[in-house]
Amino acid sequence: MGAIAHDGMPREQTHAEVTRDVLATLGTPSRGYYLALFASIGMFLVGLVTFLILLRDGLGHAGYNPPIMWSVYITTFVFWVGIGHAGTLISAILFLFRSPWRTAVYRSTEAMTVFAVMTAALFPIIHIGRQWIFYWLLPYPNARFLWPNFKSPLIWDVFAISTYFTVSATFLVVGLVPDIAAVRDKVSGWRKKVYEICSIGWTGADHQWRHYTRGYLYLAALATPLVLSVHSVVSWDFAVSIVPGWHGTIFAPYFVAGAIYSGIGMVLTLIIPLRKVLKVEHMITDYHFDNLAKLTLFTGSILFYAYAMEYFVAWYSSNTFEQTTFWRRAFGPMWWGGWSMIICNAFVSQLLWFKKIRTNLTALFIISIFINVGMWFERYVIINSLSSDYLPYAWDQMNPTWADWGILMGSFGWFLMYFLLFARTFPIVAIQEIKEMIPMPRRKKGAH
Amino acid sequence: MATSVPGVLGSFEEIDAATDAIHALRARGHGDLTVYSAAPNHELEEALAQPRSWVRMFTLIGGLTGCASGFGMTLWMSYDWPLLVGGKPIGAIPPYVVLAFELTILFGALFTVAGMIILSMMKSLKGRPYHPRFSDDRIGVFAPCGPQEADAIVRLMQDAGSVEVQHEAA
Amino acid sequence: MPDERPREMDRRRFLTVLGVSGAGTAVLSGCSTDKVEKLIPYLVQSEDQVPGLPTYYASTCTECSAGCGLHVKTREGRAIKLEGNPEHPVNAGTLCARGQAGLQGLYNPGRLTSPMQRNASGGFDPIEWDAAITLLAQRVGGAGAGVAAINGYGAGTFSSLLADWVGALGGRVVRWQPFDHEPIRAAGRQVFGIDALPSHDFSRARQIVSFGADFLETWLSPIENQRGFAEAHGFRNGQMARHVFVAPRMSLTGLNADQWLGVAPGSEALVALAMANLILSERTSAPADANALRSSLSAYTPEMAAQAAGVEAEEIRRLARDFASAEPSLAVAGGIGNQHRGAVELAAAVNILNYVAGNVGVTVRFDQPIDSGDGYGAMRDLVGRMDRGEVQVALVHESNPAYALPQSAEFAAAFAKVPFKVSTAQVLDETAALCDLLLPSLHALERWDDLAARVGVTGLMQPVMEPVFPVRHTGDVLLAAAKLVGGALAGFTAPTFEAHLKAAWAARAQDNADNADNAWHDALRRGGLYGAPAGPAVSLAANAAPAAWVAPIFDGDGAYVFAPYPSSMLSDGRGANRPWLMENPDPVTKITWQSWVEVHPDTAAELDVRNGEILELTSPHGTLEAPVYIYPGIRRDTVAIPLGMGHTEYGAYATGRGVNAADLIAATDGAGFLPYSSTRVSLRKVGRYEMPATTEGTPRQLGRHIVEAMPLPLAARGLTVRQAYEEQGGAHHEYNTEREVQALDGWTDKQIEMTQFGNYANEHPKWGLAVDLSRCTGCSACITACYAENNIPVLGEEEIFKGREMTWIRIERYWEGGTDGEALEARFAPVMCQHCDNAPCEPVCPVYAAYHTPDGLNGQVYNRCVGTRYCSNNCPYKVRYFNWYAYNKTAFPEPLNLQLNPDVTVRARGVMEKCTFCVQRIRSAQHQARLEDRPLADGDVVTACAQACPSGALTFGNVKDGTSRVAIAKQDPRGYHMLEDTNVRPAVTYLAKVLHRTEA
Amino acid sequence: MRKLIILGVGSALVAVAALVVAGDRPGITAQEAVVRDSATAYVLAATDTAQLQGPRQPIFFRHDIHAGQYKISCQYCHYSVSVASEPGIPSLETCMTCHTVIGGASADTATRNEIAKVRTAWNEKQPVEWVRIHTLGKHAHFPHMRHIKAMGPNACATCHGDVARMPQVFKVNNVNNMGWCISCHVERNVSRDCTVCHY
Repeated sequence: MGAIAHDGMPREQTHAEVTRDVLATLGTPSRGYYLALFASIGMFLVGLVTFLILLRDGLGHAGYNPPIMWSVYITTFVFWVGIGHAGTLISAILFLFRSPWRTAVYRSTEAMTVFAVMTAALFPIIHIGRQWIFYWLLPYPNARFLWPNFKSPLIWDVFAISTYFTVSATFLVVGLVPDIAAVRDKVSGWRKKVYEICSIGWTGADHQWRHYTRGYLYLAALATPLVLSVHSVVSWDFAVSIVPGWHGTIFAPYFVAGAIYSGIGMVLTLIIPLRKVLKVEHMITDYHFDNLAKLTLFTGSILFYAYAMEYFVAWYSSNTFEQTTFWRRAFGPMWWGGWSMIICNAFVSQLLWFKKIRTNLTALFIISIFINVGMWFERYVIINSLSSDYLPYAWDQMNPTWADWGILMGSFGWFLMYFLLFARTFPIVAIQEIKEMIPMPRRKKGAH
Repeated sequence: MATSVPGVLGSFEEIDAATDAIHALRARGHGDLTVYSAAPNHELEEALAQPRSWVRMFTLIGGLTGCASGFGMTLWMSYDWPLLVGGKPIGAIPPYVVLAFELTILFGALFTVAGMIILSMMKSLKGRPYHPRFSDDRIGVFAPCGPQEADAIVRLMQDAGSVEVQHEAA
Repeated sequence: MPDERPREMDRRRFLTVLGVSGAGTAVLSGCSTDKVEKLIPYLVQSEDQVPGLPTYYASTCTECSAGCGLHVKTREGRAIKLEGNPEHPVNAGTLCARGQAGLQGLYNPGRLTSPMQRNASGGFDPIEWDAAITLLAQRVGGAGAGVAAINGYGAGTFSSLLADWVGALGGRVVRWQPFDHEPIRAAGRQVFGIDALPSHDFSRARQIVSFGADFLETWLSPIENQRGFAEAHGFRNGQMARHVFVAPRMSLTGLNADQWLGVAPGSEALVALAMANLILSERTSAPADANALRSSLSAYTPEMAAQAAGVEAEEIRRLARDFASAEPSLAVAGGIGNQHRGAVELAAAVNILNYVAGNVGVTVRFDQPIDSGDGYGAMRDLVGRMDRGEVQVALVHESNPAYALPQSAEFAAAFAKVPFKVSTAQVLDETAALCDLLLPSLHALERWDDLAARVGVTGLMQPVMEPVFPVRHTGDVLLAAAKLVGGALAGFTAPTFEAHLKAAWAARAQDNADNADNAWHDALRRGGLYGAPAGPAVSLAANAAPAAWVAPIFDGDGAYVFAPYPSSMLSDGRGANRPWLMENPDPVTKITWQSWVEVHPDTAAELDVRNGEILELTSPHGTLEAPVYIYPGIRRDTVAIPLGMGHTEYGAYATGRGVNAADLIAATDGAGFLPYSSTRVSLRKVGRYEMPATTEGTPRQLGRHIVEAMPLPLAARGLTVRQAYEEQGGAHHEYNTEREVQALDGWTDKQIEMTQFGNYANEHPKWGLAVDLSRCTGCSACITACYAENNIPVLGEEEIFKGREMTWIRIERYWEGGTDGEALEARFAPVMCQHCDNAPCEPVCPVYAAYHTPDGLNGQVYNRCVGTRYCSNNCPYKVRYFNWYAYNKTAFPEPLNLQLNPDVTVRARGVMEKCTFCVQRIRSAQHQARLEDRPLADGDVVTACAQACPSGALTFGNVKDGTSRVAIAKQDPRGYHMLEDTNVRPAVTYLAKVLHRTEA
Repeated sequence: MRKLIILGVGSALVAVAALVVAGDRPGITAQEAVVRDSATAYVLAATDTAQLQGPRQPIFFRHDIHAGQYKISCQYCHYSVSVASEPGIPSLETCMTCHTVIGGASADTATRNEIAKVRTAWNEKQPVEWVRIHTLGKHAHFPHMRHIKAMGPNACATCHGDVARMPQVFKVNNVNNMGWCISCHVERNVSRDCTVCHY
């Protein structure tokens, strides 16, 4: 189906059709779906086993070569936190901006946010030396009369991430309730029971809508500064330190832009196949991808600028430590990482100036993969600044091992697993918001 | 459909039909209507002309609580066992702003949701009839009334253009 | 969490009150206290052991022939640390890495636990001691004159007992150590007619020229040399001695020289003679009898020497003049590193040089000759006799010829012809493995013994603890056997060696006309007898004139001269089973756990090899492979491999690691000594890479001013480092203006003021450390001290390869110059936690595991640490070390765990650790002061590293106390903070190295 | 709806509780336990130890008799407590200084048997393996002498309870609880700097 008017609404769709089409996505899945699901569960198990081995022997298995005390785990942590941001941007910020095209995609991106943050939240636990006492990072009353150190960026992280998870999860659930009710009224048997519970007695009565719409608005209003803060805090994990290559004042905006950029990359990677599998091509259309691509282009260009600035500042500071770090970033032993980050992020995104590419899904999909890879490398390269800081005598190179890749793989498995299960269980397209945009039929034609 | 609240439930396919019915009913002095719809709709809101939701108060209070507890917790805990790190003051405000901010958002959001739920629960729908199609493509208007005026309201609904009217006897 | 206290058997043996904390292996998390633990009291409380307090016993180090004095620190009946004996004239309270690692000989997991007899199948069966001794007695009794013994132990009561014992049977003992320095003795005979090893007083020398003598590593008496060298060469009152190193390869000693003359192998003697010639011809004040040498020396002109050595004649002239003008000066020669066939000539030439310069009797002294063995010649005779089947019973004591002699000496073959071979080795080494009967002896710390390292200095040893294993003192074995043999040995009536020793000392006391008992106890307390006998007047012998010089021959036709040199850690190989020494990086190459072949960059370019590429070295006598280490401190025509590796036996830590460089060399007898570096080798690259595990990242400072150095004249003018830098045309670069700096300081003070709460409000000391880089030689004794004091685990090659070393203090070694004609210089700096006031590691720790203590320490609370490792990321000095695995479970196999210091927590897996300024020492000093109701005095607290440092480069103390040595040291204009611009305000102050260049 | 709220709040509470418990060590045991024990019959056989608090020891050594009845000062046996970090467990020799003579002849057979055990151990040179009662996490260093110096020679009871009234010693205070140390240090306003105990 095509014929898209530019407020993005498939005209010929009636409320009934919307309900039907969306509910169709919850029908018996295809073989492709199961394949994907089992694949992701397999990947997750790989990660699980790796983690258990780490738990038994210690972190030594991973590719830590001091002075590199953080490597792939923190890289992946930041990567996943970043992924989350696009979701909140689309669901909350664009909601405040009343941009119509978000409605069709925001549910899936919001879900992606929640699962991405769930994935990220695992890493602080995985990567610490004594995983079994991770809870010492929380301020809870204990027999030692000890409290955590709130001056530590890592504690900021704990709060930022947990807040971000709670809020975006709430946001997702709240958005879901009316749709669940819609499903509830269509299905039968035990599934009805389940949805009945999940719909917490939603009927769509006028006063419910009254509080709902206001509440939803405020949630969006709160989520907007939150999403900006979270990746700023994550960036301060690095920027607060004195490590050359980390100690940058542009880190906060630079990271936020990067986060959204990578997030949209992931959105594209997920939605493009998903809309085929779930047969909602007529709801998520070129129009949406065009807009997503524009957003990508925008954030990608911000990154381009940030990269340029980093190098410029390093040169301009005439600070030998900074200069060495960035020289090595481009021409050192890890040059390939440095360049793949610049090419994948700064340059590839510039292709999106062309509408042809923006609306060509195959091209978009490939670009989105580039973005994912590039953004992962960006964090990897930034963390690799550790390899060459103040005392040359202590320098060493990072070289990841099976333990690193195992956990990385596991994190993807864990994420995809949840996403796939979600897509199958709950409406992946927001029924009520689409209906809100489709004018209901009138008796007196033309009147109103 | 056995129910304890007697009244008339009309279901509409067209939005203007529903609004006409609501106007008519309110003209007849039926304040306590329940209107079901699959999506929020401004015309319905206007027709019902109900006051602004109080959710915003919850949000405000939550935010303030969060901010206060954020600063309170960090400062108190720092001085409870003073430990010097990096030559910084024991209770350093700048880093604590981050935590205060995060807690502001957290509490704000949680209070908001709580607000939505509590406010929605304050008006009970117990015993009012409901039809699954209201979550699909129909608008439902339920006017509670005694048996004597039921017929009048049924007629009113039909005139307004209801596709289906049913009288819920006690 | 499991705690690895020693097994039941151990605790029974030590009957320690603290059986539980006995192993001192305090482990993280209180969980370990839930299970039932036993308290095992002493049967009889020994009066000098108080649980929880250390007891010190004086003893003597037997790790090399220098015989340094020890204070053995024991806790609950276990020796836990070796420290220098301050009263001892040789080491004066300091101790080198090898000496400290003696403890790991005591607790070595490879130690033999009972006598062993070879069985039919060629293996060993344990037997009872009585049976073993009976067996020995039978074979010895039968052998008579056919008995021979190899004794690697120094002069002393035991050695004479053994000599008498074997002698009484008609056999003879060869007292031999691989590094016996025979050439120096021979030269002494030749030039002065004195057959002895002179002692050297480096401290007085104003000009030191070393002709290849590695006097900071293994040459004669290393610690004594180093102490003297630091005195002379360390910058004080605007002065310092100059040190020139003349040899094909720069050893650690060479890296501490102000100038290196990379002369051609074998030509060193010419340089020495040319210098002597110049001095004699230009100088009047030479000793009268020296003029006799004029004629014979006149042939050796600087030009011909320069021509042969491949250096500038002018260099030699300047060298000679400096040498003459400096009074006194000191020239030393020898050293295994370039002990070629011309070694005696070289030593003789140096003797002459010293004589004409008037140093003999001043810096070169024969009044306290250093003990040395019978030499390689005697050893060769013995091998010959064995080969001819003249030996029926061979007794090997504390010697490992099967490893130390080159393959070409065919020791093993000859030894095999001896019908009955007995070894008293504590560990099954290469020689013991060839023997028929093993009678493992007690470790020096477990036995009564003495060691006369030099005339007038006799060290005493006493058992500082119950033997770790039920083995016996070889002295006791000999006496017991004597009783069984009777006959010729009937004279040996002493019941035990202890009795024998006491009798001998009583006799000695009589000579001193002194009360024997007092003398004995006094000696026991002071660790021996330290006399200063007057030496003979030294004058030239009749035939002192140098023989007409002939270039020494080098075997083989390879393109490169092969220079095997003694590893400063493993010495002659006896250190190879001490994990502390294997993991302590070589001071020059920073390589651990491996052998390597040193190749000049140009040579490497010719061969097209990179670091870690395997080279095959082939000499007429053998072939071996080792990874390349490209080293600008060696001549193009020379390659070098350290000795001491490549054991085939000798315990798990040593076996199968690296290669034995001795396998390449000729066993030919160079007039009574083994010419180590008299072989040529050809190189071939194998095309394999095996990067050795090194602790070094990038060896260049990249202009970061990490290890500062300033020329002597500027230092003498009292300039600060930055002033000196600008004086030499360095760019004047201010990161902060004066006002900014003031503002910064004011701000910091304000910040600190805002922390005056709780514990911080009260008055506290502030601990600090000063490191004098002009004294530090990079010898790495501090590293071993830190290992021993702080229970630092040894990780092994694989972990080190990943850069995961745990040494809390490391010696950073940076190269300066060495490229395009520039002279190569090394900069050493010990880097430990700097205990910064604005420590970057502290605020980033989420749980306050890293925080600042009221007394200015950068505290690290292991049991609070969750292991986020951010602190390490944020540490500009990278001095924080992480427990990637449960090293506490793997690094201290029985009985090594008995060495652990009970005052220091053993860190479990997943926590960060780092230098604590030996906080345990600070606390116990504070406890003691509190008990005695007195304030802490300067010197009450000394960190392990500062205590061990033979150069006295480290000074620790309370900075707030203006009179403390550290506070004064910090006033020195040379003082600077590493990475000062980061404004972390370290508590460690470095005093810049001072360069005594000629042009300056 | 309510279901959800209850679920959420409930699980949150459980989580917090779990953390707190995990963070804490078992609390301090009741003081009056001492009193009850001191009230028990004077004559006790080794067989009676089962009813007494605290682990059963290889020899039924009566602190209540030695320290209580005969008023032998703690430091007579725990000889190093005032000079070293370790209190010192008496060597058998210390026991035998008295028990070579005192055989408990006047006392009941139960007591005589116990003294006999001491003598046998001495004759066979077999040290007695006492069951340890107070143990500190090995990452914490407790200098006994500092505390004796500060609080006087008879301060033992502060942590160990009134041992002089215990026929069989038992743990009165969980000395392995950091809170126990800290509260006292705060009370007496002495340093609670971490590296005072942890290094």
